[in-house]
Amino acid sequence: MSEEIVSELMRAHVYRLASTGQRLDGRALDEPRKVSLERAFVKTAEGSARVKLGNTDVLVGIKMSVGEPYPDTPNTGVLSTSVELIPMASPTFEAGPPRPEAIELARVVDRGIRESKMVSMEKLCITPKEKVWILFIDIHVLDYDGNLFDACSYAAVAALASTVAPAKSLGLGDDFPLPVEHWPVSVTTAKIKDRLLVDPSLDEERMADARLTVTTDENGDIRAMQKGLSGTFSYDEVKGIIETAQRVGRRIRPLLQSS
Amino acid sequence: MSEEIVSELMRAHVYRLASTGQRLDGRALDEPRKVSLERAFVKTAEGSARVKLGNTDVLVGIKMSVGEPYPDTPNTGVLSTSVELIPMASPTFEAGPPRPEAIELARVVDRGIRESKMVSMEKLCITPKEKVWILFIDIHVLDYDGNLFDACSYAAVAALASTVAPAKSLGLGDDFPLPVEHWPVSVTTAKIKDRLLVDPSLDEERMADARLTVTTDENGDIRAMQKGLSGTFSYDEVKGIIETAQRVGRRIRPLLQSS
Amino acid sequence: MSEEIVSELMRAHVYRLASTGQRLDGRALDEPRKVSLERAFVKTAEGSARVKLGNTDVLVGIKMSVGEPYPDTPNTGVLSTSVELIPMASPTFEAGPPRPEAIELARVVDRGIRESKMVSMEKLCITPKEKVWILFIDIHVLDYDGNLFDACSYAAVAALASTVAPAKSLGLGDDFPLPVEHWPVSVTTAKIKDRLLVDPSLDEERMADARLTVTTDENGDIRAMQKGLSGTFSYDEVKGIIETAQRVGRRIRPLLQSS
Amino acid sequence: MEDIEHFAKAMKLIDADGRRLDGRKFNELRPIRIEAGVLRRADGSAYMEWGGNKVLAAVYGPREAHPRHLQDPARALVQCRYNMAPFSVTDRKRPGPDRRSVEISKVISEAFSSVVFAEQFPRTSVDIFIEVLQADAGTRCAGLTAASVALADAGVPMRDLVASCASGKIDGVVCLDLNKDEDNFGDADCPTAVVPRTGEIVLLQMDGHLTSDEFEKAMDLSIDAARRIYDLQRDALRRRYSVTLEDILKESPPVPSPMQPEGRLPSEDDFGPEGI
Amino acid sequence: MEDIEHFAKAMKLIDADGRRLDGRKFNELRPIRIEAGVLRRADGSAYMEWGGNKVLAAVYGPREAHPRHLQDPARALVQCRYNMAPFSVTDRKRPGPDRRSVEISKVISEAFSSVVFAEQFPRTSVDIFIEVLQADAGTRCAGLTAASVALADAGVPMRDLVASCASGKIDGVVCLDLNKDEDNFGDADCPTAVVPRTGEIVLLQMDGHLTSDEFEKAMDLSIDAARRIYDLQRDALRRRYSVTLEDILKESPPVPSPMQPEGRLPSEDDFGPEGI
Amino acid sequence: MEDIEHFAKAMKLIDADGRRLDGRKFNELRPIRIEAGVLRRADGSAYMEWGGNKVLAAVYGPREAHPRHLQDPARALVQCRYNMAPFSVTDRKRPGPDRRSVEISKVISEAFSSVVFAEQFPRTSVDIFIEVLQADAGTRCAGLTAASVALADAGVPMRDLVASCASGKIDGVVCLDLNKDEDNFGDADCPTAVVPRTGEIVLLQMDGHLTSDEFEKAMDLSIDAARRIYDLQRDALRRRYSVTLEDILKESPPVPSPMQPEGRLPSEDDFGPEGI
Repeated sequence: MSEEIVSELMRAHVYRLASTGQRLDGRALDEPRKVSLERAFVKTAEGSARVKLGNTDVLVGIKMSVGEPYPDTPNTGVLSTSVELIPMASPTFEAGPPRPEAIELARVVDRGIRESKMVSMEKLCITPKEKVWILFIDIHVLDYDGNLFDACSYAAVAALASTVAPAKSLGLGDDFPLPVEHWPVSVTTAKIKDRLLVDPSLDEERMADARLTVTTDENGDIRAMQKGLSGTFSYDEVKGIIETAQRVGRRIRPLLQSS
Repeated sequence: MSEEIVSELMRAHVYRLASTGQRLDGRALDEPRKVSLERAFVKTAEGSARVKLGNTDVLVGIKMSVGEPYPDTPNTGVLSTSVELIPMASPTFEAGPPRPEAIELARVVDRGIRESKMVSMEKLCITPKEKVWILFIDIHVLDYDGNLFDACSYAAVAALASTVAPAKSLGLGDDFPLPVEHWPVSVTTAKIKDRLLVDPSLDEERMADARLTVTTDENGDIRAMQKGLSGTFSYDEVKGIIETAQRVGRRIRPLLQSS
Repeated sequence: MSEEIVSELMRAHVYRLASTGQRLDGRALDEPRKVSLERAFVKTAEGSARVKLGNTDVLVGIKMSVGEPYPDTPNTGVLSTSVELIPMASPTFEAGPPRPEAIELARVVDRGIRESKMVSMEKLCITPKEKVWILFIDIHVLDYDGNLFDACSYAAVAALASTVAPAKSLGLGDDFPLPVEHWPVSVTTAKIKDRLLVDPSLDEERMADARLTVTTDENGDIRAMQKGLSGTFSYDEVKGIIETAQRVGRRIRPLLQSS
Repeated sequence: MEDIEHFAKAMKLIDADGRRLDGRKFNELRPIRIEAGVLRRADGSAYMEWGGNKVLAAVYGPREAHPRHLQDPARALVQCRYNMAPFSVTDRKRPGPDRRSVEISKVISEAFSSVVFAEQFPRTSVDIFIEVLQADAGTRCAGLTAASVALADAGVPMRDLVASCASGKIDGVVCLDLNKDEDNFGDADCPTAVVPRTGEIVLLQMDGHLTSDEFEKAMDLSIDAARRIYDLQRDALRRRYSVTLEDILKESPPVPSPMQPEGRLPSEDDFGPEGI
Repeated sequence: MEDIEHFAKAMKLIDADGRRLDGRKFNELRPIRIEAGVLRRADGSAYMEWGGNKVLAAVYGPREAHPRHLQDPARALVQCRYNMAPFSVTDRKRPGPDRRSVEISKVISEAFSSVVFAEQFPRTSVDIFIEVLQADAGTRCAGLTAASVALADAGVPMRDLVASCASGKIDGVVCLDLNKDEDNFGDADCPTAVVPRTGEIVLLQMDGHLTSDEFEKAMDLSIDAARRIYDLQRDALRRRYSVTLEDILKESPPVPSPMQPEGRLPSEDDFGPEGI
Repeated sequence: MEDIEHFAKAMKLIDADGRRLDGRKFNELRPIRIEAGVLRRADGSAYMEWGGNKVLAAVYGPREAHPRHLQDPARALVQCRYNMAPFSVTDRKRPGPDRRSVEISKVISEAFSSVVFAEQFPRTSVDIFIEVLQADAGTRCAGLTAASVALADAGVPMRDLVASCASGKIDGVVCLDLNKDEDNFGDADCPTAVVPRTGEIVLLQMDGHLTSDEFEKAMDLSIDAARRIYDLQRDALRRRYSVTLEDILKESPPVPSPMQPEGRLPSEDDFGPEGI
């Protein structure tokens, strides 16, 4: 995504603003953009959610099917997360197999959900070693205005929370909602020179030196982290970012939980 | 296939000719090129036919195997049609995975056969939900001189009509010829400005504005249609093209039926 | 591998040397480079060997699993040989799917082992038609200084000879060493103008006109041959190369057999 | 209909009163809603709901065509990519193009090539992206119709909008705009796209079984429907730009012209009474 | 023979009289028919039947090499693509190159690189396409032999034609030109291609089990056969151009020289008594 | 830990004395051995054994970046390709990149981008290749650590070496440098890479479950370990160049400067007492 050159002047401007606690769109440095959420957007999916984080627009659909478990986890369902950065969403996205950016994004979203044990995958075992539920989280980015990590994570969490397993049509008893046990919230902070900005917009993201995504659960515990970009963080910066992620996460979690 | 530029002069010449009912190779506007047909060309295939439509040269081989039906059609055999536009056939064809031209061609030929119910796929069910015959129609274009839609369709129809299912070697009873019930014939018309030419040669195809392929059965009923290229047709033109396709189809059908 | 241009001067120099029986690195024309061999380099593999042939450095790992036999060989195990020419090993190697050079290399190494019946594949049948051992020979080229054919073959043979089938962990009885019955040795000769050089170094390989790889067994019988490059051989040259391959093979075989 | 055989012909698709399963008459369209200008990054966009279909279309360009060797020195390339989201169908579709979507992308590209003034923009490409978010038969017609609005929203010079609708045959009756069950268990389907003002046919496909008479009935239905859809397309564009005007009057600092008004998440309430 | 193990060694491939399953003697070729100039679009072409093999070869070039970064400023690239039609073998082969065909393409490309005067055509490529339509062992030899005729038909300057034939060992006897059963159940196979006039070996592969003496017997058989095949190649070219001459005399308006005579569908009757 | 669920939580990873399965204390590293300059063709290289991990790293460049359109006119591209050999894991891994290795390649590329003086070499690429030959958890840390030595061996100008180590939590205890069983059955893993002299964090990932306090304990362990590993890296480079010096004194004809000293096959005996 480095194909667009951002002028140094713009970068200096954003940095000067940030040095006085301000941002281009008027937000505070630790203030995420407005999250709007529409559940059950797609009737053909077992669960779905469309999330707008500012102007970033993401649609997640959950499909479920029945298949074999992995040999080393015979008693647990299977979770598979994919991202398509379709060229509709940005002039910098290209059709074709997923590029490293999309793969990293899918894996970071997946880790937040998997490691927080949001969905009890053990309860998605039908017959040990033979039949388990397979959960496909398909992330479709529709409009890209920065910080896909958080937007995709929110949409995935909300979609999973609205998912009903189609057991009846498969002769597996009554339909049931996914067994949701934890509520991971991803919060991404960008660093421009020595300033830290939560939920970077596209303009901010383009000029960022480093990025840190922290996923915390309802206890404030850390479930996943991912640093990105070529800049560095000090240990103190990381500690501060984690605190911010816990604080912001607490504010966003109820939005995802409401149904 | 637009990589070869055809001069506007040539286009004007062909158009002037067509305006007086003439064509470069002396045919009438609604006259297809000579069809020659050689059945059972390939002994390793369950059925095969080599068709020359003018200088366009196409070889189709039919292979049969046994496999599972699709879940939503548990009582019917499976039909799979592929086209390889091998670089032998034209300087404009390249090796590699099928490009949109080849995919469209395969799908249009497939639709003509599938929708006309030429082969009774229900009779190719061995055990419902478990075992059915799988029919592979592999289209190999050897020499490309225009109008692959019709040439490939004729070769596929003739090859299917000559196919004998290898039941005995698979322990499934006696070998039997495919249950052929209908005889689709594809007729393609090209439009140059306001003139319509049946079975365009390569030279005509290169300068055509629009293309319409109409597949009719032995009753003259329409079984498949496909418009191509960036030009347009009027409704009246479409009606006329269908009538021509029915008339030309009646002349070509006996050629494909003879064995 | 022709992307590096070798000056004609260098070629003339090597040819003049060869005309007096000499080589750049002081070897005789029919003298291979020093072979050093380290077995069981990789503990995660069922067998492995790292071979240095001069500065060419190759690591082969053998993995075994259980699967279905091919339908036409229901009583024999399956052998699968792959080469990765990883970009670590040479500035001329690129990441991506195997290119023709890597495919030829894998197939020639495979043929030497397969056709010599080094490993009795019949003894790797567990249940006819159902379960057989599958042997994966994975060749990892670490440092490329010429003559991969022989280096890879030596490493593959040594790795197979050190392989122990993990039968116990799969509930298939006691672990056992692979049933090794023959000892193929590959010897490659390069031709520069009218001179023949055994085991060409990279510098020699780059300027060679033709190449002939001959794999012989412990009786001196020929098990596989492969000519390469665009030059030609006379019949007498081929006979001479075979004799050399038998002689050199006899000297190298004990190295591969020692454990 | 391709790839699916009719295994349940017993299913009755039209009742004694000539009503279809969803209560429509033979010549009735499913409810249609179109909204223009719904995405921020794209140069133009449109969202469409058509029966159970939910489709987004976006347009970028004219922009420099990549890779360069594809550039046409005489005209713009008009390139469509039709794509189905994995969750848009009952059985999850693997991401990426399959043969069906490659064909549909091709015929839609060709359909727009005849209406875009491509000669005005040599060496460029006009890239049309259609995403099917929820599918219920007729997605190519919905995608094409939405893409036409997106092209207009992007300001791409065109002779006219293109409007598209399929007709088909179910239980032996020629009907307009088949839904998914009708398509799966029906006898024929014939997607058509026209330039409504001139009647030019820019897309035409058909599979199934139609006599010449039935084909003409189907075409008559489709062409008539296209005219109604054309009105909905123009309404959507009119609404889009009037809303923008109101916004400009409401907000004090005028939005600079090259900037897009903010995209909005379409919700049920956004759609006016133009749905049929 | 690769990928196939000998599971039915009991099968007897040579009878008491030294006759093979198809009645041939150890040094006998299968029937061979070659026809030059069978395709219209290609610059040169040839069709070959060799026992149960049916093979087409076509040549394009010398033409500008694509992509450009592959161009060699000093010489033409000689590039062969060997391909098997999906229906050319008993079990359908998936379309596209597999590892075997990639290797064969490589060794055939190298074989022709030594005979084409590549230095005369820098930055170009000579593209050779071999399509196996029906396979019965020995397809690479048949393809190479046909491609050699196609190169001559295309007018590509060469030192000489290349002729190719395999020998092998069945039931312990060295034999010429194995057919499919002999290849599957035999002990060795050794495909060879030579420049018949100079005896230069341009392709040599071998798998199986041969003593040095057996190898020399096999090579002697192959080299001798290559000379006979060379005659058939030249016959085909002679026939091709004499037929053209007759055609010119028959037709009144002379065919302009750069134009290809019309390709014909080879039929059984087209092949003269040169079949062995 | 991803892709693997904890199906055997009963497994006890730390005994009553606070010893781990392999006898280590919570803050103890596995044995580490590093050797610089082990490959001949690469511009720089290093071999590393770290517990049961065996990793090779090689560096080429700065060299012209290919393909050209990827060149950055302002700086060198720093590109890492992390790859696991098929036999490096218990269940054979299919050759070629999978999603995990693509992600690891990306984060390692980014980690080195901050320390290489990329501005000095516009339009070039510095290509880092990491091959995991035998895997035992922590391969990305081992690969990164080895690659850092390989970069120095290649003479690529850098601000400093990068050192890397993971910490995690097993049986509720924060521990340094998890091995494979600990990673599979543990509660969290947190790979970290730092510039030891400045404490800058260049790579940071985490999965599992850590409170803020536990995270800080883990980071403290990792940062402390990175300093020890940094010493081993410098030892390896010192040894590499002193060995070269001795070699030069031993051999009479001086080795010309652009030539690499001969790479050696690392054997157990090559590694000195610097292993921990």
